[in-house]
Amino acid sequence: MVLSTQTSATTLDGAALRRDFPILNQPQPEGRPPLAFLDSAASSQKPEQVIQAIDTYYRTINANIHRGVYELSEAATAAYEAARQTMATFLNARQARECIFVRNTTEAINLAANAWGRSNLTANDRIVLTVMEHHSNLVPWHMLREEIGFSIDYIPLTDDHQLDMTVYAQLLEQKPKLVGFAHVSNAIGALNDVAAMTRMAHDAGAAVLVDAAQSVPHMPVDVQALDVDFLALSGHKMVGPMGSGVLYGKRELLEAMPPYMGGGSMIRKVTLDGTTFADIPARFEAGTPAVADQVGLAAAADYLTAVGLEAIREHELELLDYAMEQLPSVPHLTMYGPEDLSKRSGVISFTLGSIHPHDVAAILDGENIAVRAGHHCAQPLMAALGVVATTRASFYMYNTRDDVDRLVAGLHKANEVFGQV
Amino acid sequence: MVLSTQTSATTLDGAALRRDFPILNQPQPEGRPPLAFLDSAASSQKPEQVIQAIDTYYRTINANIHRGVYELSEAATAAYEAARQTMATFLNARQARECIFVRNTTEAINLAANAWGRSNLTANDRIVLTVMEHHSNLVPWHMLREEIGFSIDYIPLTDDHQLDMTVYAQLLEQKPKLVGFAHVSNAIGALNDVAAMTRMAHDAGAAVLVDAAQSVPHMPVDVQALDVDFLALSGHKMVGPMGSGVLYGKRELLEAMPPYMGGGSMIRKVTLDGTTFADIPARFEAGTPAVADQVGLAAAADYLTAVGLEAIREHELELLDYAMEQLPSVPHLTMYGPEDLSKRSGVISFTLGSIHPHDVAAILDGENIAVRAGHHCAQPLMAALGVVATTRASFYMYNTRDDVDRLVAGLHKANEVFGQV
Amino acid sequence: MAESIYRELILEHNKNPQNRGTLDPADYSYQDTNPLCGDEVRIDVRVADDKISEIAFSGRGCAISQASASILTEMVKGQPLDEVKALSKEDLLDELGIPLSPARLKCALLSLKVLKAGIYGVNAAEDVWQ
Amino acid sequence: MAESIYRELILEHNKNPQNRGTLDPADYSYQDTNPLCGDEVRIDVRVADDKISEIAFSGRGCAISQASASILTEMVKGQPLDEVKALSKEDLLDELGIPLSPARLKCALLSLKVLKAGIYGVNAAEDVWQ
Ligand SMILES: Cc1ncc(COP(=O)(O)O)c(C=O)c1O
Ligand SMILES: Cc1ncc(COP(=O)(O)O)c(C=O)c1O
Repeated sequence: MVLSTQTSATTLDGAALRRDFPILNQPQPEGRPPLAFLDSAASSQKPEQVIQAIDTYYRTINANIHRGVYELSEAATAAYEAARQTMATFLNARQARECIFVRNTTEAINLAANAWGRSNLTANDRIVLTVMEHHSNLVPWHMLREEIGFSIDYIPLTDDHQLDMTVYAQLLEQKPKLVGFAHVSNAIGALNDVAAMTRMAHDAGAAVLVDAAQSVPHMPVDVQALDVDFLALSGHKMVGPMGSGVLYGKRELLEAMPPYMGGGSMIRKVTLDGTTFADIPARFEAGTPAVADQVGLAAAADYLTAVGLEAIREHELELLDYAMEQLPSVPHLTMYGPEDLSKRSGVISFTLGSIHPHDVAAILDGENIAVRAGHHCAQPLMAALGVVATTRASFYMYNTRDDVDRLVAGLHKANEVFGQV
Repeated sequence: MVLSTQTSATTLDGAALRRDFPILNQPQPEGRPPLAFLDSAASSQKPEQVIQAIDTYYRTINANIHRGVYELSEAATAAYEAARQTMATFLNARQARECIFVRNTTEAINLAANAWGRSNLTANDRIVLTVMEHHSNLVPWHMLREEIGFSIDYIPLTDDHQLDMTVYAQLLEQKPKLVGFAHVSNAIGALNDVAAMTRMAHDAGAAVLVDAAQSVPHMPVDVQALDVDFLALSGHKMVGPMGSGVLYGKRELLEAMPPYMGGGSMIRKVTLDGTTFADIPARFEAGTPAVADQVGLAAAADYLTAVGLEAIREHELELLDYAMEQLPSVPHLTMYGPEDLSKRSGVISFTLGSIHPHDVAAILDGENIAVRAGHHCAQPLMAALGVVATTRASFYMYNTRDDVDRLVAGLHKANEVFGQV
Repeated sequence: MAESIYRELILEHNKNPQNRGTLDPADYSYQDTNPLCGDEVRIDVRVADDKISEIAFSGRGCAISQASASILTEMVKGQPLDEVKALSKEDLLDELGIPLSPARLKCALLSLKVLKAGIYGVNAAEDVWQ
Repeated sequence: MAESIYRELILEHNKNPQNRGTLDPADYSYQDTNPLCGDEVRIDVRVADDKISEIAFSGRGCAISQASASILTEMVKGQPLDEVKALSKEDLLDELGIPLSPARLKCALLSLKVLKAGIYGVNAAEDVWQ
């Protein structure tokens, strides 16, 4: 097991950061240990700074944005557009208007699939996805295919649970219009080489959509360096509010796309006979947006920047490395995902002999260790791995070696309860 | 000017309620009067109770919902589903699953238009809308018409700025598949008789979609009594969070509808070949929802119930009556909307001689009076009224006669600044 | 808390399930999934003299869902169909005898939902799960 | 604050706009709208000897947008096209001489955006409004 990143100089103190997150410091009932939260891949916890940003917004600047002439409305509009600029800077987008505010990754991909897909795909076209996608990067395309009739090819896994680049190269020979894939798999933590895959796609004339739900919270992501055409993220996984998120898109592509939802703010002119549409980003933000949530998202991005995304990545790799040392002591444990830790994020998916993953998670909950069990919204990946479900532990900046130790002890206990020796 | 509702027994003290709303009690710069917030039709302010509900959610129960086996996730799921039950009770829906959580009214209508419309409308069909709709109940239908090709008829206005029921009856003879209209017009405050219009529509075999963005915050709304098929609302206009809202639909209709967005939670099974979908309400809630916002929405509904929607309605009518007494003293003022106050909500739209509505609003802002100016996302209505824009003052429970007095004084001042005598 | 749901009875039925298998032909067969966690249960029933003469379950899922299916089939084998209709979720939960959170309740009740849906139709089974 | 934007100059130009009307034919004509508030401005230009020989504006909107259009047409009438290209938003705002919030800035700058878009194309006008 080789750790490619240098970890000795980790600058991040998980136990200290933990104090920023009120929910992790809640008093527990008598006799219950503190919460070991190992489910950040599902949704992260929120620091004081983000909770305060929402609170302050409602207490001091709330109003509907745009078109308001009075002070509060101007302040709310300014806060919303400043949040957009913060996200553009965070992702290194060329312009703020390349960041469309959405509820979550799922909405981002639905928007891209519908607005870009409907105007670019016909029945004779192909697109490429992968078997490790989250349902949110599968179902929108399945639904669109029902309507339009294009074909979908899937990049399969290698034996090491990475994407098979040989097959990818072959699929590109069929000239797909789009390649869509996760930067990091939520279910097994595989980390894909976005820059290389994007270069290959562009050489073949395909546009690239990256599901960055699991990468943006955990490592530096630069949309210009990666040169992706679309990138989707969820605020709630990056210490931001639920209900916040971004679809990044290259300006030329966004400008050529028809709208997705219709309503206020996204129009230029409405008559009874029809509608003409506003410029980006407004064209894709119909109705009153979740201003407080997007302002909270900007606070989350600022928080991550202050902690340092390089440091977060190192910290998680260090925990991953430690876990990989400790976990093999647990009998009957099978782990999924690439062996090479430099090809992984801080996500560990496993099964424990014949104990069902839910039962493992329930026993861990008895020890106040929060993990997730199930198909992780990646049923095709589960099928490819030959399992119905796994138990998954995922790390974030606020986790510590102690959390890993407790996970290991909890798994021993599960074996014990189920009489699995 | 006749006030049909008895107002002597108003049980609501606007000045007292105002204390629940932190933003209305912010200290102002030296010499600036307190905020007279007369723009609740755009977005309402939030009481302490709602701000606290969001805060408490993030500090004590935040986690991703569904499929989580551990305590926090169960608590978050329970809070989310309890919020759904609260909204169902608030609207008197038969079942919680008839309430789909959405970001706002705009998303609710887009969902209904796409999911119901795509599976129920063909090129030969007709639907009926009205000239007083907000763009969010026009543009989604315009966009769908582009694709499918059905026809749209519009109910026009009478001279008293109400919907023309004679024309409506004629349009129903053409057997439209759907009738969609606002319960209350955001731009002129006209209050439509939903029960009667729905009965007529049903007799003609049409389904009914009501845009209740401007009614639910201000008066009791009972979906069973009104017998509407779909009803859309926004949390942010009913003292709830931005990013929250509900599409109510009758169960049989929702169950027959295909999904709108694809992703996690809304599936039954996903394979590489395709997707089968979950039951309602999950089918329409793809991805991680805005749990904190919907929990905040339930807190808002509880707040409104505690204050009393009858009392809120009476209070607003009382203010409207008072304003109608005072405003005629302002030279050059032209008001829009029904004369009969029982056919109105607490919204007053007006023009002031040749002063542009934005300039009126800017001068009022100088007096710290917040009103809105523009087309109010109702350009076809503005065209029908023969104006480009109006200035609009709108009331909520926290407004007082003092706000009305300041509005009147501000309008006199506007005349003065522009030398309009 | 979570631990106490793994009492002997559950672990025993999970390890040595009763009536595991399928019946072909069967008078009633029904299968359903808990969409939240993927548990699957199928139940096949043969009827004689208005009684459940034979019953078998198959499927996969957590210990709670599978043990519950095993226990349920034991409860109803040989019983008149009428009594099966009257069987409430409390009856099954009493038999299981463990404290369950809302999410795990759905695991525990999946087998009852499947049995009722198979014999009386989906609508009859609805109250089991709402 | 809001009040002070209605200084004499603005009110005067709003009441008695300079160069109001249209030119037909014109060498350059362009119209645009402020989608946020609906202000409309159209500007027609005739050129002789690389100078703006005649200019007219039309449209409707708030006092700021209309007075700004009136003031701008006065500023550029008779000027070489080159200098118009170099005209910055600060130049126009200095002339208006009023404090403006971001929303009202767009009202004030609409005329400059329209003038530049008309003469040099939409891209050249973009920086005026971003
Ligand atoms: C009558 C009406 N319908 C729809 C909307 C749109 O609401 P939202 O912007 O919250 O989607 C509004 C609010 O602006 C409204 O007043
Ligand atoms: C890789 C990946 N894509 C997409 C999603 C969907 O995110 P959301 O539910 O926030 O839309 C998730 C999170 O569950 C994810 O991990």
